[in-house]
Amino acid sequence: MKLQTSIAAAAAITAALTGSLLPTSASAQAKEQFFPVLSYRTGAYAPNGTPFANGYVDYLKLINARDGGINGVKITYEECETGYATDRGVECYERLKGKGPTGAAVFHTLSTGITFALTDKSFTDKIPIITAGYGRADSVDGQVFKWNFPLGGTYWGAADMLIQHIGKKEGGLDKLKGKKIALVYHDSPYGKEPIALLQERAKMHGYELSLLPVTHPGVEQKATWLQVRQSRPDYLFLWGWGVMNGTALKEAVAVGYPREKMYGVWWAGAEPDVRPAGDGAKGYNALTFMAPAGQGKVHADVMKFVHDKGQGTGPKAEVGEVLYNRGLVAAMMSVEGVKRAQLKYGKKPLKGEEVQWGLENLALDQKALAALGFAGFADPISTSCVDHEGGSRAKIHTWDGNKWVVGNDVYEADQQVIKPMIRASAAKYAQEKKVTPRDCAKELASAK
Amino acid sequence: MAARKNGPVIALGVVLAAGLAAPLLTGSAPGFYLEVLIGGLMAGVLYSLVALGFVLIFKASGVFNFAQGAMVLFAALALARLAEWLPGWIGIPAGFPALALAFVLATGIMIVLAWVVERVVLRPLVAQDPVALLMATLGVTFFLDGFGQTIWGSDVYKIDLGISKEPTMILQSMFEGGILVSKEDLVATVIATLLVLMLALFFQKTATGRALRAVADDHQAAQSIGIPLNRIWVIVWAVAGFVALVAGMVWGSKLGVQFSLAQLALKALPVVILGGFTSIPGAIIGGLVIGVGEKMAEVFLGPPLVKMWDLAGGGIENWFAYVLALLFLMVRPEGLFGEKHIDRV
Amino acid sequence: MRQRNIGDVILDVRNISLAFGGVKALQSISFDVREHEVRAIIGPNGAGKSSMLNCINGVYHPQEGEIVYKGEVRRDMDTHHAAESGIARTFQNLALFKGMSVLDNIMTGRNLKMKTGILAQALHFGPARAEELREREFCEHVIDFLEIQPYRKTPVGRLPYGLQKRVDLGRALAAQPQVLLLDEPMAGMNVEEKQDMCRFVLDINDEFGTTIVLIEHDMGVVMDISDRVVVLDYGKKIGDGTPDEVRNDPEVIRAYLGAGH
Amino acid sequence: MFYRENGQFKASYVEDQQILGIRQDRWFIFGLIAFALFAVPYLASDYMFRAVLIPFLIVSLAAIGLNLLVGYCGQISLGHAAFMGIGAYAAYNLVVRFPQLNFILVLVLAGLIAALVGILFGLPSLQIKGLYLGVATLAAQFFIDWVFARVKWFTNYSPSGSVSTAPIEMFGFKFDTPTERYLLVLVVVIVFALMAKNLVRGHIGRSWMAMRDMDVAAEVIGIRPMYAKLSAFAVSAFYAGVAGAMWGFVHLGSWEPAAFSVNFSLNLLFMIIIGGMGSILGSFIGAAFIVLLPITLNQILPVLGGLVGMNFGTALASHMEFMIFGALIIFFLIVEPLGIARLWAIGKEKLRLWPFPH
Repeated sequence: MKLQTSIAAAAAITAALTGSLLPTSASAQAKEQFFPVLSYRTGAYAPNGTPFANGYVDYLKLINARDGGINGVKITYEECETGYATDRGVECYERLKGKGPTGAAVFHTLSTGITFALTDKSFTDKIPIITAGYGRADSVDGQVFKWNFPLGGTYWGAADMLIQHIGKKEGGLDKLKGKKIALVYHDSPYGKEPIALLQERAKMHGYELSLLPVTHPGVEQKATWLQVRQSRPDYLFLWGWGVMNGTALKEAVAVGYPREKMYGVWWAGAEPDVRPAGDGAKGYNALTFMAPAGQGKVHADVMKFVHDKGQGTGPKAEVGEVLYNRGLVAAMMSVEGVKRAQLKYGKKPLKGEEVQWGLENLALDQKALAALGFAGFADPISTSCVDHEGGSRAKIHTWDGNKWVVGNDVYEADQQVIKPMIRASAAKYAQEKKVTPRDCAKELASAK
Repeated sequence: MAARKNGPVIALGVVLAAGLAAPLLTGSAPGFYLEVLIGGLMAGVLYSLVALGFVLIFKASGVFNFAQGAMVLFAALALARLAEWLPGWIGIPAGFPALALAFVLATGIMIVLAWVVERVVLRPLVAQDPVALLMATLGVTFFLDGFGQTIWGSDVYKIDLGISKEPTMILQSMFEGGILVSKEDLVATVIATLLVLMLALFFQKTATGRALRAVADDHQAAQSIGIPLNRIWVIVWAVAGFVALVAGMVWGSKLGVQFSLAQLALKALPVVILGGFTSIPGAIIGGLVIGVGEKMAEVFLGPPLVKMWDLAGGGIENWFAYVLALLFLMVRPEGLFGEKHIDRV
Repeated sequence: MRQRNIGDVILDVRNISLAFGGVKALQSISFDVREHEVRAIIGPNGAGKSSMLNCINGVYHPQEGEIVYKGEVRRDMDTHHAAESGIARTFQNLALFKGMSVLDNIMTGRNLKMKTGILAQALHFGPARAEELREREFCEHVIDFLEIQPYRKTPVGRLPYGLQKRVDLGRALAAQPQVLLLDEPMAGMNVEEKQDMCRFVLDINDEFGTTIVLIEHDMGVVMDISDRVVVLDYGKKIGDGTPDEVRNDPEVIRAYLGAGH
Repeated sequence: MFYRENGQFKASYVEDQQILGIRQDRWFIFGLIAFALFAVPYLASDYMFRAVLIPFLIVSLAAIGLNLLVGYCGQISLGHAAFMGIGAYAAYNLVVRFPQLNFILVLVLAGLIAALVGILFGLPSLQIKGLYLGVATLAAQFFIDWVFARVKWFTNYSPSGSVSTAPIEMFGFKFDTPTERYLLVLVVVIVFALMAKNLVRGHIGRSWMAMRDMDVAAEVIGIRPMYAKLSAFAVSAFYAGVAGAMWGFVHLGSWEPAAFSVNFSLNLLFMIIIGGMGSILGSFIGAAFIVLLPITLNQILPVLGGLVGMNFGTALASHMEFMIFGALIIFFLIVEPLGIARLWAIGKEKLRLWPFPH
């Protein structure tokens, strides 16, 4: 008995050791660009993580199936399950960054916590990190954060737009004076990011901001909503993720807080968030940046080249859903980054360092997007050494009980407010981490 | 012994009572105060449901079953998914009939689970020290979490008991704005009460129930009744499984069935500490105390704390229950209703 | 009867009463113990013998009475003070440290004598190292004395009962006690083992001059080795004196006949 | 055949008290350490360092700490990750507020601060035992989590509540490549592991084990329960604190309170169960097991799945990971409650006598 077990144990351990050695053996085929995929299909955030990952992977498959890769460079990819946990994310990053002939092209962390951890490593590893619509707001400053690309929006931008929206409803930002705004947020770096800006704005417009954190995973919110019922804020911003959103809406119903006055960030504005609440979610609003729900040319292609060939990653039904589309757009950004870089470095597998240049010189206008089949699903993006965000615009959409209805007004983050904050925060980071900022002017000059 | 210990207990009680009364005295709207109280009680009912499972198993087998939470998740998943699939399989009308059948099947599944646990885990570990058994149930927890999601899926699933989610107002006449009560919570309370009554009957009236009580007292006695110990364990784990199913149903219908259900079970620990490991009424009262206590603390104690020390938000309910339990342990280790045990040389 | 210089009273127990809830375990028991003597406490089961020892070294705290030890009068003992001032004991139902080796069990007996701090021990150098060696040497003497050299490194759990009893004794001896309380040292032993144990007890008494208070059922043994005997019955003292006196005490005889002897 | 102690006579107690009584063992361990120090830096890949070796070493240190408390002193703790958190945040604040401090000194101070908190939360152990104490330590876990999430001072008012550390510098030397960091951690861990071993074979260790095995008897021979238990909590928390500081600075680089959650605490517990209660070696084995198992499973399972022609998504893989994990815990509790270290010992005994049955 004992002997058997010792053998079993030994076997298990050796297996473990060999296993952990696997990733060191990188495949050495030429003409392949490796895309790492950090995803979470399990745990409390699986309902949101899964459709995003499916969209991301489907697009990569599409590029191979339809265009035969990026200018002939085949795409390879590998998924790694982070479970939204930072330490797991770091392990995945370390595992995947070296794969493929040229190493990982670009990472989407899909978690603000993981973003924070990887940002530190990016300086030595020289692999860009795209955090499309999440991540750390101050990483817009490309002079300090050379490797971060919060493309298309940050949480400071998001919060800013929400304030603008309700300001508009009230008939002018000055009308916000004395109004009560509550922020119900996921108690993590993700949820805490917007606070800085909301407080800044509060100083400007004199509204009263109350902070209501919800602990991971966010299924226990009774007390939070009792407080909401007590203070009856004029507006409520929801900064949740995963099950937290659905629960929040249910509790809102339970305490009779009007959904019309609830505004979610773009990560609290997808189908999985409203469905659990059923009819209760009717009237609930959320930001939606470049990719609302719906079908377009790219979806048709996905159907034609991926799903109809039985290559679909997820169920057909989810193609066109909000988070799925976000996945598509995210993948598109990675691919376009590589494309752009290929113009400079040639049509071959590229290093992360080279992709960084591509991402820093993205110029996707409406025409280009339309050509890619993303007309109406993505906003123009043009990045630069100084600005790694490349434009931050969004709309508000409202859940009518069975679909998202997108409003007409387009909002744009007010850089007057945000830029100084970004500079300050980035400077603090640079000083803390002893990073010497780049001099963009000089780099441009030398490039010419 | 007892005499020396009652002093602090009373003191603690007084402090809690004072804390309970404080908001009213400091002039919060009585209507809202009542709402918080009710809200706390409702949350407490849910805690009690899980705590019940703990107590049942601890009473009969002396095992501190960490897996109770995982069992709740597993049962809820089974119920939700079966209710979803059955119509497709055997063409039984969706909605209540499917749900009812699913409930029966899920019960069966929990019984099988109990049997497996007894066979695979408990029997080999019989007469190990309690900590080892606790670890074993931790193992069971992990296994169930993985297994459950593998066969039932890891998305959010609905259990629709067909209760409207819209709140109702009562006592409008007495308080302005009235007092808001959620029908769901009321139903949950009713179900919990029924369950407790069922258990009470089971333990008082049936032979098996009496046998279980005997085991709780001492194992030889149980032997003499003529029911083999390990069958008793299967039974008690099955009962606990059933309790988990009910808890899962109530919770699932409220919050949606999802992985994170398992986490709420941690809340049941302070409950059983408070109520005493071996007392069913203790589990219920403990649950209510914790529920009310933490909601009160969060709503009325949180904001002032945040102001005082400029904290980044409240959220003291995360630890309140545990610290309360800890204080209680220091003054009365055996809990409110638990039997006290003095170890001799 | 061996001739030794019995000193004057070292331990004096005065009308000790102890009760658990309603149960009266001891009712105003008084007796004294002289230096260097072998004092036996006998009585049928449940007579309160072990409770008596537990009071003497502070495991139990009697409700009434006082304990005079080395001239110091105390309401009751506490275990640490007892150990520090030279009272050691063995246990009726072996209370060895199951997870530790014979050597370590005996070394724990020296813990009181070992003073070096955590850091010094962690680094295991200088004073800590020297101390460890010094005490180890002492314990080796105990081990030789009890003739258990071969089992030094064996986990006590694996030893036969008789040997475990010796280790238990060794642990107590390692503390170099002035008063040694033995709780049924020969319970459950066969004749040879009992003879060995008797020899050890007497040797300890002779060589180290240790005062010994022992509880024993085996009348033969008690009468052979003890200088004076206390007889307890249902928590009351019914006899006290030399073996011969006790042997002929009618009360004692009745108690024992009553107890079915 | 070659594993024999014949002809290795112990002439003095000094020799007899050596940590590794048998020469072959000594060679083996010295060889291992030499290998780790001089060979591994040239053999291992970036991934091995950053994702496997460094976390493994740091976690081993934490496991040793927990083992001192649970395995040696018999006091259960379900909240040990919180003490790691204390260490991590203590180190962070020390570095932020006194940038000139030497990193090793920071580690030690962080450990000491954790030790103080450990003593505080160890106080209940004087009153309550076993599961009850477990709950008390859980209270510590949740309370400490909350404090770091809420009290802005601890995170130096970082808006996101997540702290990120400055690069590690000592004597003007920068530890930034994985290899350098690995060596740093390795040395620290070896030193502390050795100290732990010394402690448990000294009288303080014996007093802990005495409390564990038979507390009444321990008291009777003059061991103060309060001193024994609290010292165990202090030392244990110290180790956790040092480990936590390294986890934050060397492994993560930046973290939020969730990095030291209750799940981490439970994992530490599993490590010492699987590795071996009351065994320093066991702590290492257990740590290796828990660190490597998930990584290995979710890399190997898809491969295996491919072999049998079924598609193993990452989701299924990590579900399987949960199941196998749980199953293994039960397996070890049933088959060998003393963990792999015990199996190792048994194996050695067999080997010593081989080819004779006993």
